Amino acid sequence: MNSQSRSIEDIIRADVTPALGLIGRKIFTNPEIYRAELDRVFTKNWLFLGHESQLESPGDFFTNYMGEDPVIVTRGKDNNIHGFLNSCLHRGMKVCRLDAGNARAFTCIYHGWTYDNAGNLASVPHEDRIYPNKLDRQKWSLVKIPKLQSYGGFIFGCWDEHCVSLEDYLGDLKFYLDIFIERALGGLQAVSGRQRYECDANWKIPADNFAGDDYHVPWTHGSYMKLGVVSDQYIDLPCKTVAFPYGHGIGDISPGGGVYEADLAIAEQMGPEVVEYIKASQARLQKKLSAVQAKIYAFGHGNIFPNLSLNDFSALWPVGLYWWHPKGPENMEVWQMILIDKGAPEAVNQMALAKFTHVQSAAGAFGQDDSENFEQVTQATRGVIAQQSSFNYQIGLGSVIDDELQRQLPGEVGPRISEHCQRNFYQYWKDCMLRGDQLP
Amino acid sequence: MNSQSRSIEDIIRADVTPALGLIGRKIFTNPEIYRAELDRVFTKNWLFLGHESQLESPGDFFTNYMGEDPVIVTRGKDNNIHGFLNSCLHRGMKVCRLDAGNARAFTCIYHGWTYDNAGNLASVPHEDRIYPNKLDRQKWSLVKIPKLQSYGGFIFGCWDEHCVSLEDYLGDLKFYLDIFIERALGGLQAVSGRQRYECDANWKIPADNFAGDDYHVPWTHGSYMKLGVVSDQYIDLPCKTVAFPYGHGIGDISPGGGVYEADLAIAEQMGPEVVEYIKASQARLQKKLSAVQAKIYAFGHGNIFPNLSLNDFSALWPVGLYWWHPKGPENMEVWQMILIDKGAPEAVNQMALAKFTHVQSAAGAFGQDDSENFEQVTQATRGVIAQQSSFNYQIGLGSVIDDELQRQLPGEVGPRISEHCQRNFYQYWKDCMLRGDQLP
Amino acid sequence: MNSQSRSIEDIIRADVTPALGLIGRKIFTNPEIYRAELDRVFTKNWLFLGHESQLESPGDFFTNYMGEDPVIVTRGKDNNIHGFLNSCLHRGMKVCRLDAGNARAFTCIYHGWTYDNAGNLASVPHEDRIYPNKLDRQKWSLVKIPKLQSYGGFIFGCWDEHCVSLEDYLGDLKFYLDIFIERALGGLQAVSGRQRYECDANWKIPADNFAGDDYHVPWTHGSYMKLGVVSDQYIDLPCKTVAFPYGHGIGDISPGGGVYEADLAIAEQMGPEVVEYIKASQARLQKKLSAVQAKIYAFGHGNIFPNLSLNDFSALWPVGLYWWHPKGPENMEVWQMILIDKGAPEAVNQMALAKFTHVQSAAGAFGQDDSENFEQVTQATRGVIAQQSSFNYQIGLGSVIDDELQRQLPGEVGPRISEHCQRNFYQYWKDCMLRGDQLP
Amino acid sequence: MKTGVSPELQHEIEQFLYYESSLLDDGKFDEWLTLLTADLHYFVPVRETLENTELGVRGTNDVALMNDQKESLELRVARLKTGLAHAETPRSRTRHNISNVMIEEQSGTYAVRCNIQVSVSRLEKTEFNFYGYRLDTLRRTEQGLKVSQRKVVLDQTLLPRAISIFF
Amino acid sequence: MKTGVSPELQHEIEQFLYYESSLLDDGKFDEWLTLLTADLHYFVPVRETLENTELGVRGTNDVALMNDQKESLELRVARLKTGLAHAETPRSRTRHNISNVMIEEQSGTYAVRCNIQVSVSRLEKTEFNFYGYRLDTLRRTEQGLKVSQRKVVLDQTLLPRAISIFF
Amino acid sequence: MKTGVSPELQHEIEQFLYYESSLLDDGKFDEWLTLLTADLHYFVPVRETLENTELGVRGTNDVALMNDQKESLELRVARLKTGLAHAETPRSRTRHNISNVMIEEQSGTYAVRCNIQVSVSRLEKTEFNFYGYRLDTLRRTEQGLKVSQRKVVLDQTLLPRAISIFF
Ligand code: FES
Ligand code: FES
Ligand code: FES
Ligand SMILES: [Fe+3]
Ligand SMILES: [Fe+3]
Ligand SMILES: [Fe+3]
Repeated sequence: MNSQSRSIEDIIRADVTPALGLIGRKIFTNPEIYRAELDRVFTKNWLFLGHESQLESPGDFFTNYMGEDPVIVTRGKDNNIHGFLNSCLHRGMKVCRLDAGNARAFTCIYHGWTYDNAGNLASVPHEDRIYPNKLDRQKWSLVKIPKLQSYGGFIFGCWDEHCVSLEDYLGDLKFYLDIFIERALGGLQAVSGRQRYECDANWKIPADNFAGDDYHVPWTHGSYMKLGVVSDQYIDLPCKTVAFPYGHGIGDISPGGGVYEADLAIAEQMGPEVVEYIKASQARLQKKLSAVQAKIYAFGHGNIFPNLSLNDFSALWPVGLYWWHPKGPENMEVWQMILIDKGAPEAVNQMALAKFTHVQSAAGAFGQDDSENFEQVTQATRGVIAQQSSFNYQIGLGSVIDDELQRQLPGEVGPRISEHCQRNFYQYWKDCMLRGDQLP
Repeated sequence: MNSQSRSIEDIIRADVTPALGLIGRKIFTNPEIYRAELDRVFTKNWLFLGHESQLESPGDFFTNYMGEDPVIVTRGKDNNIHGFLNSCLHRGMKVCRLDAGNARAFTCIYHGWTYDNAGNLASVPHEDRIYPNKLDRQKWSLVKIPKLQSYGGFIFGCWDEHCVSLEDYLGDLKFYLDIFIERALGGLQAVSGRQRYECDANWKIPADNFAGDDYHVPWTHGSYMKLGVVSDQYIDLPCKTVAFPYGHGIGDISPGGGVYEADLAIAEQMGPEVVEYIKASQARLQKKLSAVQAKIYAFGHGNIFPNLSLNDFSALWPVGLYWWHPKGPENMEVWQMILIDKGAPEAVNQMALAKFTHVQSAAGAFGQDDSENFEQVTQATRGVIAQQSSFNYQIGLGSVIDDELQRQLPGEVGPRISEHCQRNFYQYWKDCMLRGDQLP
Repeated sequence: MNSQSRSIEDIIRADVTPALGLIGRKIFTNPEIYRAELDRVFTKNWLFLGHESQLESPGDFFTNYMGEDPVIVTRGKDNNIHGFLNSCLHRGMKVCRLDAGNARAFTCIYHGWTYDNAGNLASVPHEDRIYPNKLDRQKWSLVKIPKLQSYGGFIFGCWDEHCVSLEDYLGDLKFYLDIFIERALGGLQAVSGRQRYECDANWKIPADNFAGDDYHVPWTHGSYMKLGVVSDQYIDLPCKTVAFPYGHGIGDISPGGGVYEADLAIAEQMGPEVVEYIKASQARLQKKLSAVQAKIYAFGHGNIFPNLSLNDFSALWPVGLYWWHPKGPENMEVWQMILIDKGAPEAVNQMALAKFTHVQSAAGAFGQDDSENFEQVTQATRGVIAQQSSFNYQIGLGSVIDDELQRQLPGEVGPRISEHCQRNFYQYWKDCMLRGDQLP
Repeated sequence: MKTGVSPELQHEIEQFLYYESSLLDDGKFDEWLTLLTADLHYFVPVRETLENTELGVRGTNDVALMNDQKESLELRVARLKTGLAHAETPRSRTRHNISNVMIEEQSGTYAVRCNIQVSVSRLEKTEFNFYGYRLDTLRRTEQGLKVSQRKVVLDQTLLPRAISIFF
Repeated sequence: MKTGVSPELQHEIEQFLYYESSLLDDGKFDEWLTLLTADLHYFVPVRETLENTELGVRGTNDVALMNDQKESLELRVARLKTGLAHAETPRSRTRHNISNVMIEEQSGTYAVRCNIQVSVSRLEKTEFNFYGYRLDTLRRTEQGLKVSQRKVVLDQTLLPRAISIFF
Repeated sequence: MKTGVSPELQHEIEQFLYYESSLLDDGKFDEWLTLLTADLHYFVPVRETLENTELGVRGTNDVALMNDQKESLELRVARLKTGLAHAETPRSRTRHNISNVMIEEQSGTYAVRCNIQVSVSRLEKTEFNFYGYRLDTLRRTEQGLKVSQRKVVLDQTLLPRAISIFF
């Protein structure tokens, strides 16, 4: 008898069986699996860093995390976007301790090494007299994020130089992302400030929830349904969930329309300027994208693997972005930001901000109640007996999707209530964990 | 040279040698041993859950822990007692977040799966349209505690379907348990409310203390001896400690009598009703049990393996019950409840409640000072050098017990001051840890 | 693919390459390496415990830590100094819960075992009647620190009976230690009280800093340079750093003099008594030690491997002593005490106390800013990507030291700005970690 | 240093603040709402570590934690009363500790600054604290004092939990 | 909102509460006992998460943390003074922070509600807090104000440690 | 029990203490210095667990955390303003909660005892608290009340972090 008989690979192989709709619980609490995830998932896939509108002028920067690695993202004096590890190459000090700002250079407070805002080591105090063997400054510049690409203003980075391109990584998901990217008449603009709060949950629980869990809304968010803030027809709306390669998934997609019409109804109560705006948004979608996309009109919600969740309920809401930053197997930090349409009337953007604080924010109804789930799921999953049973993701296994609809919509379409996006999420997660360095 | 050369089994085999009275210290702090304990000890032995009097009416329930697994215990609408894991079989959410209450069903707040109060999956929202392959509701009912039995109103559960019966597990200990179970004229009644507090100690330290450590009382509880609350003859009283198969142990047993006489003396000061009560209790013991048991009259204190400790000092005290809930190798939660005799005069029960808060409670003198020991023992046991020496449990090794007494008293009888109950505790613990799945 | 493919020895062998000036980052956060350090570093080397002047009278004692093991150091009734593990040999309780005091004996509060102030088990309650097989009291005395020696009043202990003598361990470092030990006209006296604060950093970060990092002063402590508290010529002063066997290192050494002259200038402003004192100190050094030592006059700062740092800036400052007590891979407690010259004028000692609180103390400028570095270095070093790069300790690699100077000064002399002391620290650390039980 | 107000007014306003917070701690949210004016603005900004601003307090046009009018606070209370606001069902146990109350009278209204420490414990175990200060504007109405503006500046950039309570 | 008492009385009672708690923090337990009436009832209920009762405060006939009369508090103090009450030898360092004091006069006695935060640090390291509120009844006697009833409602269902202090 | 001072004086002094601590929390250190007399003594002793002294508070001739005169506090403030005091650049977010204020008038000066809880949050995450009490001497000057002596007794023997703030 051996006390540690199974490798984490054996556990994952045996317990994570998306095809059966069964996901073993150990992957949510095992510390060794967590440490492996930080490597095999978080350094091998594209991670969202922020939005280009956060970096308007040369020198603008913000800090963030990739897995548990702190990074800085800047607009350099060359006007290009740069990203690098926030750790001095000399002896490891964080070179920037701010959340955001503007800087020509980052001077390490430990010994004064100075890096320009593209991460290059610019000066080393007393360099000439202390390195008889010479210091190769290029070699000791801040560790660059080797792959850094944007899609529609969304900046992503990947530590794996051999990864697929961001465009390929997003793949068919772009069809849906384009909806809110292109709908914005004046382009999307990050609202200043990011929210952060602790949540004692494994990061995959919220990621899988956003990836396609429309099923939870009437129960978890029952309070707002009872009050009429969420339609009591919600679950019966003809919406779809869609899964994509590389683990992405989305929900709340309305190929049959309806979101635009709802916006218009509200707009009419808000006055002609808003009506105009909504109509112009629709017109723009029709012009820039396809009729199908224009009809869908809003993205709904989704998760870009691994840990960026998004929602875009309509043109009267902000685009909500959520990082589930891993901080241990049973802990995460939720970081949130929002985007609004620079071209929207002031009244629309004020409404969007207000809706955000009531629904999506750390103090919003959805934020609160989802957190309660994420934490208590993690709590009830830690025990020896709990870990002998599997989570059940069998909803929609065996369901058949209308061919016509599948033809129209890129990605693997599923019913309103389905767990196929979650199965897709865990299948790709499993691939990452077992293929290791051949990925993605 | 290998940094992790010894398996936990090797450590346990070499370091845990109850026959020599030596118990190595690693078993109190090693995280891997702790994780193995949760499996090999806590899922293979009978664990105390609560008292039947907490569940008077159909629908009554309370929650508790078995190891680190949260459970619910209910009186179902069938009037039977049920126990199950407090984790939704869908995606793991805690289905009940209360300490106690009355419920016809438990509805999971994540997606609304509803379980009846026997743990059966009763309804799944939209079940028909979301499981083309059908959901076997029976299979996805809450995980039942497969063995659930009561002895004298004390509800125990065991996760191992092949375990011995509760009666066999308790064995000769029942002879002593019967004393307070049968002495209660009106039957035992749980007093509402459970106390809980954190204690940074390994759970085995208090368990072994209660199993038979009469030796610590004059020192640890010296303040009450100095004040005359505890007799200064305590350690010289002709009491015994008794050990049992499956790791149980008890102390403070007075086969020569004396506890009854002391109760009577107090009762005389309290008035005729109390004298009557004490005499009736004695008479009842004589009628229902044996003369030996009647003479013993009160249980003293003890530990039912693994982590239920009890005390019953006399008919004027409540029965005190303590769970040492493991929360990591160096942390536990102490949960406490008490039972009183439904048939006792009000004055007796008021006295029992008062005694509890002064002695046994989280704010009681014994509770405070024992906690200080449990924590500081754990603190001083963590270091590399500390772990090179063993705890010494040699008291009474080689002592001889009067044959006559041993004939009268079930179990393995030892002197007042002895560590044989602790040796017995660790021997069975070792058996559990090394035999693994063949147990108990 | 295996999730734990490299042993910690492989990691250390490959990643810790002081000869190249490269130290991999895993050794600062890996929990397994940390646990091995507690054994291979902290139980195999001499650790500083305190100063003899803390133990003036028989019975005086203080408590401290050696690695994570709590210890007591006493002056016994035999007037000798004793040291032992602060854990009862019976069942592990801490026998002393005070920071310092005077005691004839230590009585364990759990069961009353009593040890005299030399650590010998003096009495066991009821010993005769409870150990039929007899208890060998000698064997169950508190675990003695087997090697306990003093140098110049500094008490060190080592758990390894086969270690080199303290004199040999300190070796050439004594040449420099003697400077402040002998300079004190009335001998060194510990000031009552120790400061303690938490710092979320690996213990090696501050140890390597004190071992010879003069380079950080102008940047980290730039505020005091800007205000003129630290000379703006600091980095250009003709000072040296010196490394020693067994990992020790020091900095700020002025073989060309200057510190004495600076003291004298300040003394002249303080009055004749202080001038007298400074001159007498210098005279004493010339008489008791060598001309070179008298010229150096003050120790500067340094680290005695593993975790005792010291500073002695001049005769107008206190001798500052810092323990970096390990409390996990990413956590430590900083403990500080100071020594003053019993023979100094009151004005000098008041000045020394004041300087301490402004510079070195937990509330001192250096204490604050160094802590910020130590914590943020640790923070930025935890991630997967961070751990793929190494800390750079290449300063002074290839530098040549004046032969004449090297002849005058014991130890391996390096330039003012150099990382050779740190390389020396990690080389010896590596030796300890890889040689294991053959050490030192 | 500003002179502040009379001891009598200080006493009255402190009592008002204590009463108000006791309603929150006792879960009497409907009664609490009656202490807020119809034109209330209730604002909880995001706090960050920023350069050029030592305090790092974001504004009303930035991402906010809460930015409510009376109606929207009523909606939040209505939500709690549905029995389906799971983050607060069962209710968290809160304690609003108010200290360092400083008052300035401004043409019939009172500008009140106080420190707050709100400790929250929830379910079996979770226990956490929000630290910060509040800037309130109180107005005397026919029904007595009411809050017409509240700005809650939390000190933490990383909140210990999602916010399911009022400050 | 209840009107409360005069600023003078508020001041007097607050000072009494501060003085009383300073005796506890300073370890002057005998002097503390003199501030309690002979018929004192001192009650610290258990708190749980229960349905049908949002506050989950148990009663005097339920399991209680403390449920003392004057005599039994005297016994607790006597115990501390034996030098053998190991959980408090050496003494814990406590700090009783009293806030949000609200007073109602009731036919010669004062019903006082206040928030408490009692921080405790002990030996080398342990540091924890008790949060909650107190309901006191004060009575004016010939020796001045005294406490005749105290109910301490802690917010935590899981206490951070065994209770070896007074509230 | 000592009688304390009048409600008016209590009010004045409390307001002074609140104002003073708001300057610290707002980072207005120069203004804060104007509230200290030229002959100020500012002392933060070390606290330990010692026998024969239940409180374990060390004296001014022992190792002290801070032991400052006005000039040396000015140096500390000057340091903060260099922009190079890295432990406070960016600034920590502090909150000084003052409670249990007790005052005694002594021949023209005021001896003030209060409890303090100073919560500090810093950068992304670190959050910690200092607990203890303060003994201040206040003196009335031409520019109003000023602090002439302050002793800060922290309860913790192990501080949660190096001290980069004022109490
Ligand atoms: S660590 Fe950045 S300059 Fe040395
Ligand atoms: S987790 Fe319980 S219904 Fe989904
Ligand atoms: S543990 Fe020290 S006497 Fe028993
Ligand atoms: Fe949700
Ligand atoms: Fe005990
Ligand atoms: Fe430094």
